[in-house]
Amino acid sequence: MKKLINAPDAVLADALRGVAAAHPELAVDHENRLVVSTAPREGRVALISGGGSGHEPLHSGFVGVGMLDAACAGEIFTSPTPDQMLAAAQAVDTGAGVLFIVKNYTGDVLNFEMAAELAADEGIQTASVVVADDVAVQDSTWTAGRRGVGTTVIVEKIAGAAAAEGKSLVDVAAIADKVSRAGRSMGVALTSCTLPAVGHPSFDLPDDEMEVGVGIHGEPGRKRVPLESAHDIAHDIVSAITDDLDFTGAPVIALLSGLGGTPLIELYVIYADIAAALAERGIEIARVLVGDYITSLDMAGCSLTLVKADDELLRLWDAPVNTTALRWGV
Amino acid sequence: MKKLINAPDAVLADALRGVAAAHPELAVDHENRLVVSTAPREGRVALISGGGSGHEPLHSGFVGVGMLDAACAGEIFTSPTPDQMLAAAQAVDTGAGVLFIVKNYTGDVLNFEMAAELAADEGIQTASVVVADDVAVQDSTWTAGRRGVGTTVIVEKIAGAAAAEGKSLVDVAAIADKVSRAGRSMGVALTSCTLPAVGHPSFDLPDDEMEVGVGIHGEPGRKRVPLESAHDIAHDIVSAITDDLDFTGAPVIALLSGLGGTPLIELYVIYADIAAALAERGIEIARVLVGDYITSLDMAGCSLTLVKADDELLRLWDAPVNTTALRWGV
Amino acid sequence: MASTVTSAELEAWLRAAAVELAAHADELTALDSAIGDADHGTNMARGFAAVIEKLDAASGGEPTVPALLKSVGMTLVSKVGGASGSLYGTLFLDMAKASPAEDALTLAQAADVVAAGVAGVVGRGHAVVGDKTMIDAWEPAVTALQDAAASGASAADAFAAAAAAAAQGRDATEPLIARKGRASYLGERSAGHIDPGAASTTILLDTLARVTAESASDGKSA
Amino acid sequence: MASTVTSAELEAWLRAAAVELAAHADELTALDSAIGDADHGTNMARGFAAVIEKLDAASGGEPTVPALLKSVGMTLVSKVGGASGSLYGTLFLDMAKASPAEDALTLAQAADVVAAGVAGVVGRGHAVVGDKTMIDAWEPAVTALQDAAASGASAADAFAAAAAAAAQGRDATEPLIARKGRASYLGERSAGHIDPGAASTTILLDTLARVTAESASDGKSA
Ligand SMILES: Nc1ncnc2c1ncn2[C@@H]1O[C@H](COP(=O)(O)OP(=O)(O)O)[C@@H](O)[C@H]1O
Ligand SMILES: Nc1ncnc2c1ncn2[C@@H]1O[C@H](COP(=O)(O)OP(=O)(O)O)[C@@H](O)[C@H]1O
Ligand SMILES: [Mg+2]
Ligand SMILES: [Mg+2]
Ligand SMILES: [Mg+2]
Ligand SMILES: [Mg+2]
Repeated sequence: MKKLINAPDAVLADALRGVAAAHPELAVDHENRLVVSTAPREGRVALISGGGSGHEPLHSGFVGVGMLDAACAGEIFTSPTPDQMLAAAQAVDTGAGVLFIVKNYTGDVLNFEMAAELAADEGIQTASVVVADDVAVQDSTWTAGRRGVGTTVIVEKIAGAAAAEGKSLVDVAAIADKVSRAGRSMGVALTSCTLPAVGHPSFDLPDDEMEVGVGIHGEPGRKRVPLESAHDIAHDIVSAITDDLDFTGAPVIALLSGLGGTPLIELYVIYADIAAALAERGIEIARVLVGDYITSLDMAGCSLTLVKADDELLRLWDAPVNTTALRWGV
Repeated sequence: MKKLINAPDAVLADALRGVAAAHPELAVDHENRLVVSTAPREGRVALISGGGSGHEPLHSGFVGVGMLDAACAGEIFTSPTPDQMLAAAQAVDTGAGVLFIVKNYTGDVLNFEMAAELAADEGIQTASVVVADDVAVQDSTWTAGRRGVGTTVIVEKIAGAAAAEGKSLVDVAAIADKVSRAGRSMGVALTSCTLPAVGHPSFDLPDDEMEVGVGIHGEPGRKRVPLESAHDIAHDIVSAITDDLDFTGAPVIALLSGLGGTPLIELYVIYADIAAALAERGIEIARVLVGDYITSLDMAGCSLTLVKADDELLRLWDAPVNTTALRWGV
Repeated sequence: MASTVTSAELEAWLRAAAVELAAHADELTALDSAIGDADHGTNMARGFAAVIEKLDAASGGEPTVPALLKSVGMTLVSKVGGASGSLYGTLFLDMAKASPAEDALTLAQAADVVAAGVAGVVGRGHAVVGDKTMIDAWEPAVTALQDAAASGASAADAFAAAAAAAAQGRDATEPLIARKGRASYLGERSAGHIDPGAASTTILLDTLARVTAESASDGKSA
Repeated sequence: MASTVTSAELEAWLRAAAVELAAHADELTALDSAIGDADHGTNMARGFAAVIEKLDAASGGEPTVPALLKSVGMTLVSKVGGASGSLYGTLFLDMAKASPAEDALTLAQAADVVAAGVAGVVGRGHAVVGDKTMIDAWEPAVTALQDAAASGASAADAFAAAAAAAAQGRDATEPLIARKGRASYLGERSAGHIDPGAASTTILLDTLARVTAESASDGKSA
């Protein structure tokens, strides 16, 4: 294992020290492992997300003006805990209530549930939106359902803009939920990730194979197949996503994220093929991000997210945002 | 080799298609392999940079308002050619002249030199600044001198702001040169990069070793040593840089760049140690970027750049910029 | 033949469990690699190390059983994270709630307390037997424990029976297709692997059986 | 015994060189991996493939020697990139400038033309013999070529002497510490490796010697 770290169990604490050193405009609570925005909130709804670490810039990179008020950092690939989430809620609640943005993993869901109970005990009003957008997983009410991946970024941005406009908790939650339901994602891994505490790759992937539909924690996907060209991968993931939801007839927000170990030049190579595959299907990409937004430690590969938008969602998407990983209009 | 590509010799053309698809606000000249800003230039000095590909977002990610007017993309790790540079100059010159921002590699220097001759033939006034900031390389007038690395990003930003203010070619070149002389960099590789056309790593690095002072093309560095902790690496590279130039007594702009295969969480881990090492030496970090800015394909590792600034340079640094990889104030 | 469980025994159990979980951390993580995210061993080891720290830091006399269980539950909730943190945390917190404020429980009380804890886990995680989760180990363990208590067995024998039932439940998860937790994302590819949470459950109950057996033989020999 | 070089021979040389460079691309890139950036083989192969395309596309009769050399130089400048693109480009462009507008050169003229091209490379890259660059192969080759021309050798023999001198110069780069180009960044670690540009230079001259020898023997047998 080759990583820029000091010790496997120090990675999270050290990374938070680095975030604090690099971004004086963020308040880092090292005890509770929170990254909190210092921008004024003035009586509006506050947004909190969080999850296991190892997916940076998600979530701490999205804390700031027009997006999250706080991010709770769990251990690597491990949901944060209810007391962290409560501390975050206490730090950012203005009385207008708190929206929890939760990726659909049992750990995250259960811990945010417990946090909501604790917050209620403290008189803090909460609502939650659960993102479950990974089409690689069969959807079913009998299981844990789909994993939450890239749509989370778009929920955080748009809900952040809605909160900044002074909308109520119910309304912000409704918009978040609308985005969440309108999003679909699919990822492909060329290599496994390696957890610092484990020291070797989480799964073996032969030199000539790839994992289609991989999870951001290295969860196996739909199938393992021989390594394909960018063109064929693009068509595979676009098909998987568009087979699941019809993206024609509305402006679409697209997010192509690297998984941590794939350089930008490769993302652009495959984005060219993705754009062509979408155009072939008559899908209109209104906004697009290409880069590392939701990663899986050092995994090589990418994930594509599409969100079916409308004028209102595009307006909120375009609203000013100032975070370390997403910034415009300010 | 596991990459999201279609064919080794199609990488650059495909990536440019992806840039064009993702960023309609940029004009991509596929024939000449140029990425050109569509923002108005209104009689001001234009900035052109370029170099071998594989270092993304450098340079195409820095084309836009307040930074470069055009970037010339060479083949992977191969300088672009004079005719590309001439085409870029013809595309962006307003009559106020063109500044070439050149990284100090023989190929880049010679090709930009030929381009300047061609431009002169066409009546386009040019000036050049050569960035040679890599302290891993012994400086000497008897050799090709130092490699140009991270300071280039800072030169492009600050010179871009100076050009946006309407300064003359002589003045913009002087500011670029001042930044260039005030910058020092050093990188560390944990793994080699793999060129698509080669298909295997450029150098062998045993599982327990790292290359200190590596070049962004995989050029060997100062020494190969056993893998160190982030803390020790931070102290090594900070020492190498600050032994070369005294950074105390002035505000410093710092850039910590991943090399392409290292995830953000690791960059924050080592940035914590870098910040501490700089503080120990009484160096005041006024501005800092942490992320992938100048990469080396899929190499794991990082490079640190420090630029000794002053109020004027900080003011230009803070001026609005709107490119795909660097954006603020707009 | 002791058919009570004291808080001292429970504390001895927790200390022994922390050692066992640390020793088996790689094994649990390997199970979680196959059908999850490779952190269950690290999570459990970290959580129980924090429990021991808390026990070491506690001053004053032996706590009551519910005070001890609550402190463990709170620690697990705040230190483990992930699914297992909230579920094991809930287990201990709900055991605490069901426990009389005494220094010892009768075996019958202990059986009810464990049953209440497991009911809490089901209430939170909504898993049923066959979903390939820790519940596949806990449910048969509770039944075995209650049966043993009803038949007047010793605590050591009762926990041994519970541990054996848990081990069977754990092994029975192997062929199953997961319907809850992270493994459910795999669909059919989850079959052929033992559930990590069922494995850690079995470690906890094995250790409890061993500790109560040792304490019983200590009592005899004393 | 031909002591002229025709543009047809030069074209045959360029075509053969493209084949040789493609065949040796991996070898050149391996040399460049050791002390550079692992692209010299790819660069040269790409550049000469473009030269051939240009030759194939050219309509009309045989060009004059300078027209051919200029077209090659322009193609290399615009297709190779890197240090070698501008340097090999300059070589051919400056050879073109020094060449009389004829269909053939005498050997003495050819030697002067090559010397002018190499002077251009030196003017651009400022390398001297011993800097561990292509100049270490070109300079002795020019000397050998001029000596052979002065002594009245055949073109084939003269180019064979030049190629042999280049090969010697190439081999002599091995122990050197590079002072120019990318290899100079390595300082002492550049010693122990052959310079890739000196190797590609030798391939070019070897091929020229072979092609002129074949053309001479064709001429004899014809
Ligand atoms: N809904 C659930 N009900 C009961 N147990 C569950 C549930 N979901 C997951 N588990 C248990 O949690 C274990 C995984 O724990 P762990 O790996 O620590 O957390 P995570 O899955 O968040 O990484 C699984 O092996 C399973 O036994
Ligand atoms: N200043 C120079 N003068 C002469 N030849 C040089 C000079 N710098 C580099 N070279 C030659 O160029 C070769 C490298 O070419 P290539 O690998 O294609 O370009 P790059 O170094 O830009 O990657 C070296 O092996 C050397 O022979
Ligand atoms: Mg986990
Ligand atoms: Mg090169
Ligand atoms: Mg797990
Ligand atoms: Mg090279």
